[in-house]
Order: sequence, then C-alpha cells, then structure tokens
Amino acid sequence: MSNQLINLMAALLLLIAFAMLSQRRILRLIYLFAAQGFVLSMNTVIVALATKQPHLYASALITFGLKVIALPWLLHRLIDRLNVRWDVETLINIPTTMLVGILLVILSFNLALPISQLAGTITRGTLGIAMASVLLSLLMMITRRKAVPQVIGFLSLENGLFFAATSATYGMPMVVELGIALDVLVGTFIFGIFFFQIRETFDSLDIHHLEKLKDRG
Amino acid sequence: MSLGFVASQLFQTLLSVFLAPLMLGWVNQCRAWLQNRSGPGLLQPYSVLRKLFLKDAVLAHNASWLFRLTPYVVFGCMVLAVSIVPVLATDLPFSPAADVIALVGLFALARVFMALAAMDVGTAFGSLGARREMLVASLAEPALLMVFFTPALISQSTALTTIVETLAHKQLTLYPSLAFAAAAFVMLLLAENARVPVDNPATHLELTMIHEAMILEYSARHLALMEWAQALKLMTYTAIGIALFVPWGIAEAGYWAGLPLAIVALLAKLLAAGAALAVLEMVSAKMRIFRVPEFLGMAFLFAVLGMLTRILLGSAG
Amino acid sequence: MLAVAAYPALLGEPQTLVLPLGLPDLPFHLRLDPLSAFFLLLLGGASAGVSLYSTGYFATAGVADLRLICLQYHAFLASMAVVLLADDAYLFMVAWETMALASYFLVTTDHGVAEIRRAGFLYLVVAHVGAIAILLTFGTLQLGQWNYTFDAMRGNTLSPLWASVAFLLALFGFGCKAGFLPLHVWLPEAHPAAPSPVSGLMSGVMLKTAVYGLLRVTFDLLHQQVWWWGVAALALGLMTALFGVMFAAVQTDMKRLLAYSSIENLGIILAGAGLAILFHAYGMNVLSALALAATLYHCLNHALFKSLLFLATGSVMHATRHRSLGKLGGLIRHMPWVAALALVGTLAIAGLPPLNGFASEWMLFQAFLLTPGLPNSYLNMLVPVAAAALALAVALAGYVMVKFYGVVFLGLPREELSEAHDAGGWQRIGLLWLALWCVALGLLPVFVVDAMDPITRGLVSGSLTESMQESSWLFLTAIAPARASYAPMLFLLGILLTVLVTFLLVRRFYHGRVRRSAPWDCGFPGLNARMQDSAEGFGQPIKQIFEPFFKIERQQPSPFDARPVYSSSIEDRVWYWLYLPIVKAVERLSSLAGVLQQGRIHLYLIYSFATLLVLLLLIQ
Amino acid sequence: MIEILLVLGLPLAGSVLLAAWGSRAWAAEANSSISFLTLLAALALTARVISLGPLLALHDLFFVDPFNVFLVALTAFVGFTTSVFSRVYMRVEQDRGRLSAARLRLYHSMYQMFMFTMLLALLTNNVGILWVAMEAATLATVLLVSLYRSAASIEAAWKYFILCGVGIAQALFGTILLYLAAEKVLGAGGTALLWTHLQAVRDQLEPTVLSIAFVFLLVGYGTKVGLVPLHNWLPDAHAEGPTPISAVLSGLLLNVALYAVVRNKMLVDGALGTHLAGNLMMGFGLLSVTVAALFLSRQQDVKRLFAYSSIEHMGIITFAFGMGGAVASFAGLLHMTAHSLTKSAIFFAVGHAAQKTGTQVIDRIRGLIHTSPAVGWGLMIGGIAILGVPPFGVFASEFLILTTAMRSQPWATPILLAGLGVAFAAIFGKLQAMVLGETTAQRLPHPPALFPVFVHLGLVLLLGLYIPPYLAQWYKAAARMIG
Repeated sequence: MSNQLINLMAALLLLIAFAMLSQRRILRLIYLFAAQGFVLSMNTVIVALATKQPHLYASALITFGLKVIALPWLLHRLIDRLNVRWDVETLINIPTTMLVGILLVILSFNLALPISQLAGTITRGTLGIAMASVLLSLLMMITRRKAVPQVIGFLSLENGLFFAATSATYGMPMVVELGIALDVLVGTFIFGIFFFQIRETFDSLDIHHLEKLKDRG
Repeated sequence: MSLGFVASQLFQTLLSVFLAPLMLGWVNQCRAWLQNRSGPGLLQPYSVLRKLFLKDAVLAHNASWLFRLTPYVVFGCMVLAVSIVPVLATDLPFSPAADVIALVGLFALARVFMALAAMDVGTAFGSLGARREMLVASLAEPALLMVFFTPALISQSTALTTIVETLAHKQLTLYPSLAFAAAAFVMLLLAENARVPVDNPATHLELTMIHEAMILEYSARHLALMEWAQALKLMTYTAIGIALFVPWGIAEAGYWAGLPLAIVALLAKLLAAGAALAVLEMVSAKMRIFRVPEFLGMAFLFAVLGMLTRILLGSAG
Repeated sequence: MLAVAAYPALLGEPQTLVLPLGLPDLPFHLRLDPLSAFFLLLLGGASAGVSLYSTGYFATAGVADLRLICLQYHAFLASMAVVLLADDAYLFMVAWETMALASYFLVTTDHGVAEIRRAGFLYLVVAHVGAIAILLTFGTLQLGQWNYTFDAMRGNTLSPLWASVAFLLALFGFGCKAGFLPLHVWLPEAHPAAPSPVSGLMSGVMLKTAVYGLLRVTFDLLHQQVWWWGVAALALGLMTALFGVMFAAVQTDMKRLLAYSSIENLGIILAGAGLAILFHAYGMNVLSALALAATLYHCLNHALFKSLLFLATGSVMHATRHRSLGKLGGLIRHMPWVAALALVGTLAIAGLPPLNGFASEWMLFQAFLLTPGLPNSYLNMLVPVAAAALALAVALAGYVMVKFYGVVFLGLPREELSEAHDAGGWQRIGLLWLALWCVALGLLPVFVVDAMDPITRGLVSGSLTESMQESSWLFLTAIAPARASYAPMLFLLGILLTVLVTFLLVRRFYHGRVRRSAPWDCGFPGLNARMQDSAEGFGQPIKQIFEPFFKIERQQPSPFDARPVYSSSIEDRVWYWLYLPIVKAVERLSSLAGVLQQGRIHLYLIYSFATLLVLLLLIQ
Repeated sequence: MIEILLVLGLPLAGSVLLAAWGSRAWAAEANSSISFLTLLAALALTARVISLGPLLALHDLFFVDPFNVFLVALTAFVGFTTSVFSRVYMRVEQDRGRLSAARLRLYHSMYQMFMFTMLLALLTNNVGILWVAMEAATLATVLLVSLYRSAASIEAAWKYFILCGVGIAQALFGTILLYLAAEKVLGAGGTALLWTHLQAVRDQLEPTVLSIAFVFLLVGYGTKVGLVPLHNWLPDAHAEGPTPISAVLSGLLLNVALYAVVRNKMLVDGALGTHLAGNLMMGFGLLSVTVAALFLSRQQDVKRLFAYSSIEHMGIITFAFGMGGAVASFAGLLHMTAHSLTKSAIFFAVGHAAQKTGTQVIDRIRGLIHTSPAVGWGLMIGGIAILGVPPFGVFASEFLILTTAMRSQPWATPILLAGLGVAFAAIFGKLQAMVLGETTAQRLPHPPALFPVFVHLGLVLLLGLYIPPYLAQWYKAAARMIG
C-alpha cells in the first residue's frame, strides 16, 4: 500500500519536474516549486508511517516548513520587491528541452536499475525517479536565462536529492538533515542578497549581464 | 738514440731546407719550357732569397709583434715538418713526434699565423687573402683526412714511418684504392700550396690572389722567410705524397748504405713531381673562388672512393 | 671572491668516498669517483681562473649589487660541484636546477635590457624542460620505491626498450643544457647576455656538467649500451658541430661567435661520446677507452680555452664598451696582455699543435680511424666518412678563430678606441692561469690520459696506459706506438729551436735595419680602417657556400635610391622549423582551450552536466 | 577531545564575536589573535595525535588520523598567516575607499566562519557533515568574493555560487548513494555515515552503487577542487575577490575538497577492488594539467594566472592520488602541503604588488624588484617554487610523482612533460616581466606584511631539502592509509 503511494508520489514529482521545465511564467514556477515541496513532505510522512521511523516525521515537518512555506514565500516576496514578474526566457526552445528531458529520464532509469534491484527498501523503484528529477532540475538551470528561475532550478535540484534521501534510504541521519536544511536556508538568503546586488549593479536580473568575465587571451 | 740518428736527422733536414728552393726553380723552369719561354734558370729562387735578405725591411706603421714574429714561426713549422716526414729515411728521431694528422695540424698552425699576420696591418688585401686561404684550407682538410684513411687502413697506422715500411719494404703489392687516394692527394696538394687552378703564385692581380695577398705587406728578410717556407711546404707535401704512394727507395732506419740510393731516388722523384706539377698547372685554368668547393669536393669524393674500395676489396684493395 | 681561488686546491685529489648525510627517506648521497673527480678538477681549474679574473672584473665593472652577484656566483659554483658529487637522483636534480637557477639570475644581472630578459627566459625554459626529461630518465632507471640512489640504479638491469627510453630521455634532457642541435637556441642568446666571467663559467664548465650527466647515465647507470645509441649520438654530435661552426663563422657579435663555437665543441664532445658508446656496445673496450678519453680530454680543454676567451672578451668589452665585431680592431696595440693571452686561447680552440685543443682532437681522429674495424658493414663504411664532417668542423673552427682574433685584436680600429686600456692585475692573473693550463695540457697529454685511466677502466673497462707505457711520457699514442704517435713537447722544441736558429742566423748575418712606412695601397691612396674586412665580410664565403643552412634576410635598395642601405641578417632555421611551429601550436591549442571559458554560466553548467553524464555512461 | 573543541570552537566564537564588532579598529588584530589561538590548539591536537595515535571523540562524531591532522595543522597555519597578511592588506584597501566598515565586519566574521567550516570538514567523522561543512564553506566565502560589490566581483561570486552549489548538490547525491550502500551493511541510522565504520566494512559495500556514487562525488567535490572542465568558477572567484580570500581559497579550500574526494576514493577502492576511481582521477588530473597549462599563457590578470596555476597543481595532486601506491600518495600529500604554502605566499606577494601598482593587469606591473625588492623577490622566489624548481618542496613532490609515473603510468608522462613545460614557459615569462626590468610600482602607505610570505617560502624550502622525520612518518602513515 505505502509502496504504491510512494511510487505515486514519485510519479508526481517527475511530473512536476517536467512541468517546471516547460513553465514560462515565473510565478507559476514558484507555485510548482511549492507543490514539489508539498509532495516531498507527504512522501516523507508516508515513508515514516510505513517504516515507523520517528525522525522522519521531524524531517517531514522541516521540509514542509521550509519548502512549502518559507522558501516560496521568500521567493514571492523577492520577486515582488524586485518587481520581476516577467516571463521566463529560455535558451533552448521548450519542445527541445522536453525531448532532452525524456532522454535524461531514460538514462537515469537505466542507471538506477541495478541499484534498485539491490536496494532493500520498500521504495526501491524511486531512486531512478529521484535521479531523473535531479538531472531535470540541472537541465532547467542550464536552459534558463534569468537569475530567479535558475535559483528555483537549484532549489528543485535539492528537492530531488531530498527525495532520493527519503525514499531510497529512509532519510539521512538527523544531524545531517538539519545541516542540509540549514544550508539550504542560508543559501536562499544569500541568493536573495545576490538578487539585490545584481539588480543594484546591472538594473536587471538577466544573467546575460554576468558574462563579462571570460578568457581574454 | 745514437749520434748517428741525430746526424741523419740533421742531414735530412738541412738537405730538404736547401733543396726546397731548387724544386721551386725546377717547377718554374718546366713551366717556362712548356710556355716556350727560356725561363729564369734553376737557381733563380736562391738569388731572389739572397736579394731579399739583403734589403732593408719595410714595416707598416701599425704592424705589431705578431706581424714580425710570424715569418719565423711559419718557417720553423715548415722546417719541423720536413724533419718529420721521411724524405730520405724512416724512423728518424723526430718522426714519432707526429703522424700525418699531426702534420696537418702543423701546417694549420703555420697557416693560422700567416692569416693572422695578414690581418694585422689592416688592409683590405690582407684580410681578403686570409679569409680565402682559411676557406680553401678548411674545405681541403676533410678530404685530406679521407686521403690518409686509405694508407692508414692498409698499414694500420697513421705514422708515416710505419706506412712507408709497410708499403715499400714488404712485398710489392698494387693497391687500387691508393690510386684514388693519390689522385685526390694531388688535387689537394694544388689547393694547399696555392697552385693553379686554385691560386696562381705568379699573379698579383688583386681579385684573384690568395696566398700572395696574405704576404703582400712583407718585405726583405721577412718575405724571404715566407717565400722559403712556401717552397718548403711544397717540398714537404711532395715528400708526403712520395711516402704515401711511391715510397720505394726511402732508406730504412740506420741503414746508411741505403742513403745514397735514397738521395738519388728522391731527386728523381722530385724532378718527376715538379715536371708533373708544371704540366698540371699548364693544362688547367685558374678557377673562380666559389668553384673551389666543387674542386675540393671532387677530391673528397676520390678519397672516399679509395677508402671504400679498400674496405670492399679487403686486403686486396 | 678570493675564497673561490682556494676551491680547486680543496677538491684536487681524486678519491672515492661515500658521504650519506643522515636525512630520513631521502638522504643525500654524495660520492666522489674518478669520473666526478675529473669533472671536479675541470670545474676547479676553470673556475679558479674565472674567479681570479672576476675579482678584478666585478670590482671595476660597476655592478649594482655586488653582494647579490657574489651570492649567486658562489651558489652557481657550489651547485655545479654538488651536481658532480651527487649520488642519488634527488640530490642531483636539486643541484642541477639550482645551477640553472643561479646561472639564470647571473645571466639576467643586467635585467633592465629587454633582450637580456628574453634570453634569460628562453634559457630557463629550455633548462627546465630538459630537467623534467632528466627527471624522467631517473624515473625510468629507478629500482622501485624510495630507491633513487645511483647505486641502486647501477644494479638495475633494464630491458633494451626501457634502457633506450632512458638513454633518449637523457640525451634530450642533457642535450637541452649542452645545446645539442635543435635544443641549442638558448645558448647564443644567454651567453652574450651574461657578464663575461659568467659566460665563461657557463660555457666552460656548466655545459660540461651536461656531458658529465650523459656519461654518467650512459656508461655508469646503464652499463649496457645498444649500438644505435652510439650512432645517434655520433650523428647528432657531428651535425651540432657543423651547425655551430657555420653559425659561428657568420656572427658579428664576439660573444655570440664564442657561444656558437661552444655549440660546435659540445657537438665534437658528443660525437666522441657516441663513438665510445659504439665501440663499447661492440665490446671493443680499448677503442672505447680511446674515444672516451678523447671526449673527456676535450671537455677539459674546452673548459679552459673557452673560459679564457670569454674572459678576454670581457676585458675587451670593458675597455671599449663594444661587443660588436664591426666596431673593434687593432686592440693588440692597446691591450698587449689580453691580446697575447687570447692568442693562446685562439690557437688552442682552433685545434693547433702543440696546444691542448689539438691533442684531444688528435685522439678523436685516431678513434675515428679505427672505426673500419666495427663488425657492421654499414657502420664501418659510414662512420669513417663521418670523420670528414669532424675534420670539416675542426678546420672551420680555425677559420672562425682567425676571424675572431683578426677582427678584434688585429688590423685598424674600426671605431675610435683610443681610450681602450689593458686589463688590470687580477684579470691578468686569471687569464694567465687559464692560458698556462692550455699550454701545459697541450704539452703533457700523456699525464692527462694517465690520470683518466681509472675513469676509462671504470666505465668501459678499457685502458690506454698499457700502450702508453711502452713509449715514454713524451709521446701520446693511440693504442700502439707503431700505430700513431704525437709528441707535442718535441713539436714545441722543434719549432722553438728552428725559430731561434733562424732568428740568430738572420741577426748574425744580415743587418737589422727596419723602416716604417704606410702600408702598400696598390696605388690607390687613402686606405682607411673601413676598407678592412668587416666581420660580415669575413664570414661571407661561408655564408655563400653553406647558404641552404642559413635563413638570410637581405635588404637591398633600388638602383635609384639616393641613400642606399644594405643590410642582411642571418637567422637560425631551427627557429622557423621547430620552435615557432611549437609556439604556434601551443597558441592555437590554447586559443582552442580558451573557447572553454566563454563567461556564460549556462555553458559551464553544461560542462558539469556533460561530464556527469559521460562518466555515468562510462562506468556502466 | 578538548583540543578538537577548541580548534572548532575558537573560529566559531570568533565569527560570532567579529560579526558583532568586526568593524572596530582592533578587529584585524582580533582576527589574527583568534587565528593564532586556533593554530595553537591545532598544534596541540597534532602533538596529541602524534603521541597517542588516531583519535575518536564525541560519540565518534570527530575523528583525527594522520591524514587529516596534518591538513588541520596546515589549515590553521595558513589561516593564521593569511590573517596577518590581511591585516595590512585590508587596511590599505580601506584607506583607498574600496571597503566600508560594514563590509569589513562581514569580512572578518566570514573569515572566521570559513576557517570553522574548513576545520569542521576536516575533523568530522561523518561523511554527511563533511558535505554540510563543504557547502557551508561555499556559503561563507561567496559573500567574500563579492565583497567589493563591483560588477565583476558580483559576477564572479554568482558563478562561484551557482557552479559550486550545483557541484555540491551532486556530491550530496553521491553521499546519499553511499549511505544507501552503507545502510545495508551497517543498518540505518547515524553510524552508517561515519567514515571509520564505513572504512571498516568497505569491502562489503555494494560495488555498483559505489561506482555511481563515486562519479557523483568526484564531479561534485571535483567542482570545488577545480578539476577541468568543472573549474570555471575558480579563476573568476580568485581574481575578483580580495587577495587574502584568493590565498585561502587556493591554499585551503581546494585542499579540503580534494581531501573529501580522497576519503571517498578510499571507500570506493575498497568496495570495487579495481582501479576505477584511480583511473578517473588520473584522467581528470591530466586533463586539468594540460588545459590549465594552455590557459596560463593567455592570462592577462595576475591573480587569474595563479588561479590557473592552482588548477594545474590540483591536477597534479589528483593524478598522484589517482595513481595510488605509497610513494605517489606520499607525494600527493607533500604536494598539497607545499602547494598551499607556496600559493598562499604568492598571493600575498601578488596582493602587495597589485596594491603598489594599482592594477592586477600583468602588462602594467613591471620591475617590482626596484621599488620594493622584498615584494619582488618574494614573488620571484614564490613563482620559482610553484613552478617546481628545486630546492623547493613542490619540486620534491613533483620529482616523486614523475618518477613514479614513469614506472607505473608511462603513457602519462609525455602529457605531464608537455603540460609542465608549457606551464613553466607561460608563468615564468610573465613573472619575469613583472619582477625584473623597469618599474611602475609606487610606495604603499603601510609597510607590506611580508613576514608570512617568507615564512611560507622558508617552510617550502625546508620541505624541499629536509623533511623532518616525524613529518615524514606522518605522511607515510597517511599515504599507507590512502593506499
């Protein structure tokens, strides 16, 4: 039962990852990110229920607080204050991106196949999906031209990792999880600081301006 | 080392030193005959030397000690050379002092001194002569070495004494390889002694002279020594050629009875060589300086062929 | 400065001794065996003269920071000594590079000049690349973990393939320092750039450390040779020698001329070493000993006369402030001491008897004459012909040295040089010391060969003394006295005697009246110093005959030019064939690499992504 | 135990303290003093480990063995000397109006925070915490890179942040996979990420999982090491940040990242029983050496130049560890030490040189030796040392690496030869032009802090000529562990 639920969550996660990849609107991207966080925390709760590991509840709580409430709120505020509600511009057009994405999914499933067979956990099929969503987030970072979507891509990458941690291994030790959470939080703050710095300096959040430092030989 | 050896050494040296101008006179005489002239006579070189010794020396203002020292050094080198070469007899006290390679070195020493002296005064001719002489010599030396290779291969030695003993005092064998080497040697002799076709000893035309350009600043006794040394050089080269290729008649060490025969043989060979030289000079024309490398290259080729023949044919070569 | 003078005395006696300094893991091994003792002697002998000279030179040359120079100078000397003494790879490399570094700083003493900086740069780069190659040689030779001592390497038997790799690496590595053919480019730049005593040391001694290294690796550490190594070394050596001497003939800067002449001499030395390898590979040990002795002898000789000549140029430059041959001339009248001593060096380097240069070349020729005995039909026909190349090189060296001495010291000054003065006392002593050794080594070759006996016994297990003992100490012989002999002492005596006799006779019988007048002008009055041969003019025949070897840039005016300017410059083709293509290739590669760094973060992410994917696919 | 707490507590406390008062006049001295105390604590820890052997503390949370204790000592030492250097350097920057008081506070606080994360990464026994500390180190330095708030520095910091963030995320994935494998053997919970436990059971770990994990870890931590082609953040960050930060980035952060890679390699080697990890590392090492060498000749900015040189050296070290074996690992460790000391010394000298000439452009820095011989010689000697010329320590390790490579990986030596040759020509040509010749430099208002430069170079010289026995033992023990 829980097994199927987890697989369902995994499928959802992958779906959201693709949705993010195809999304053009920045606000929707934030919502999707929040939804991803929500799926993630639900997944953690399910795993916790299934395996009766108490620290996973705490982990789910942290996830929920951080990734469904705190970060989307922060991002929302940021784009409000920076007044950047424009459409997301991509470097490669979206159909191509999707195509590459599908290839990545195939690759990661194949890579995960031997591992999944070995994994002793009930959730072994999910590792491939986790890896796929990590790679998809990376792809998103590569294809986005503006700073904010890139950061969202980065954060969703972390989500993928977190999913891998919970579903494939029942969560990392608590100390580590706390540390990771702290890092993500601080990281987001620093991203925020950067947005202001970049805007202050370049009057725009287009990463296009950040291509001056190159080889000048 | 007995007194006899020293005496024979002294005898050979003195004989060669005093015979050298005669040889030059003979060559000039032959040339004159070949040109249908009557010629100045055999003893002309002696009277030239005498005349020069009697004159006042004229030196350029800026001539240094090197300039004045050079004639003596050059003359000394030639005398030493002629003492080492077995002109009359092998195994003289001086003969182990140098093999053919060291002899080449000795000639080089004289030449370098001459070239330096030529540059000392600082005229255009001096340096012109010096550089041409050095050029010709540099190109001749590799070929000369190749020439020496062949007899050295035959006799397993570069010492002239040993070569002569091997070739002359053992059973008579004809070596085809030596023919090549001899041809090459003659060409080199012409080049090294400033003869036609490489140089013309009789000319003082600015653009063609080599040797004469070098000694242009010399006069009186210095010039005399230079001229004498030049005659000695020709003599020594001829003697080397004789020792390498036609050594029959040279006396063995300490064999006094052979000496008169050796003198006769030497005179005959020198006469023949001088006449041949004159003929050679008559039939060839002086060549441009930049043709000289080709000429010497040809000599080199002959010498290498000689050596290869020797290696190919083994003991029969 | 004076401390260095005591140097040779300290290191004089050849003895064998092992000094493991107690360091853990990488202890420094020092060992003094005959080979290193010989080279130490060479170092001591040459550096004593140079040091004496520099005592005077640096004091008057107006060098900015004397302390610094002294430090570098002594570091240079000490590191050369350690190179010779080192008995493990690490210490050897440390000393080797310290030597390069110290000499680099000495070369760039006058670093305000851009050309000197460029020369120093080129020098150090080549030296470093060479050092890495040497290091790899030792890497090939080492036995295994932590065992970098030469002792261990001696005991190590390599397969012929690996041994050849080691030899080729060593040839390349040491060739960088010694200036063998395509690696010589730094030499004519660095030597003129350095202060003269340093040029003398570099040319005279430092280049020999490369020879030492090559001999050490080839004969001592690799103890078994393959015949084609010898052929390779011989061919390379002869090409280097010819190349060096041809370029020396067309130089117009006296120190560059000497630098190219060093290339030539190192080529001769390499050819000798090649011959020794060849003989030894075929088990002809005595002949190998002859070639090796000739090689070592020539090393010693070159150290002496080349330092002597560099020091002489130092005095000339100091006195006239010129180094271009086109501006000098007639210095024999202003600087009699330097001129006389330089004459000794000139005659010695030109390979003239009875001085030392001839003795070693004579031995080498003898060794060549024995090559028809090689048991390989191609070799016994080709190698003797190669001797002709050596003869050509030696003969052209005479040409070059006549040019050098004639243009600098003889003739008329080409510029106003009246303020030129002779060298000071210390400088004279330094020059004299070197000149005396040139003469002594030339006159007493048998003692030198005797002294080298332990080396040849040790390295090629052949000995020359047996044949020497048959004849007296006067006669240098090759293998057997009947074969060939050479007695420089008799030479000198003979020449002196006849000169003396002639002189006395001339004096006795003829008057000594001498009249001074202007030189004969062929009826064309107004001879002046500009009509003498210039350095270019003197080299012109060589330029013409060997034109294909040079890259000549000529500038000729049009016939209507009112102020015609002629110029021609000679460049090294190797630059255009080897170095510039390498530089271009590196530039092209680096601009290709530059594409990696576009400044676009997306691209960087793609790299990371692609790397990840490739690796993931790779491990599957 | 107490030493570990001190080593970690001091910089953490210092960070908090300086966050509050970091703009005061005495802040720089306080920064140095804290670093000095940290150094003392680290030395005490070292002494203890030397005398008592490896140490586990706080429920196995911290672990000190020969491998990391030497890096701890090195980190604390370079941290201290850099703080000494930065005292003068930052004062000059402040005088010139490039920094406000608030930024200075940030600088001092983050400096200590950075030290804390570095030491934590080294001392922790938990592979997860190691990851956390590495991430925290990125976070601490990213704001320092953009300290000047110039367009270029913000750009550099942004790239640094994104690239290292992504990299470190990949490393996290690798760590998760490692945990996945470990959990099967060690059971779920905290112990499964403890390195000591993992090491004990490393041959029972699942090879397939570990090989994939290693790829992620290598690419992840490799980004921070600066391996080509993951290196692109490195030159930007080094060039645009303040020089003391360039010094610690090059001298410490890269080392610690490599430390992480090597720790994981030890596990992977044990599990796989093949040379896969080593081969990958050798490949990256060679690629880094070659590409960095090619880049070197194109650089016009002095700090970028030495940043690429760091990439090159990291390539060499990675290659050495990849080769494996007692000698190569020994050499890798030695090279790490020598490179840290030398490179930070160079950055100190470069910092002063740039301040004196008012530019980082190589073509405009000329003749340093005239205006200030000490800076000029410092830079010259440092440059020579980093180029692997004896008798400096960098040479000692390159000697061992190359000779070993000639034996075990002969195919790699031509690449190394070419790479080192090109690098030498490129760096030395520029170095010579900067140090020698006519000058463009001016006097500084404060006397330059050259004491650290020469202390570092002195130590590197010592390493080249004489490795003290206990240090050698220590390296050897570590090399044996690494295998």
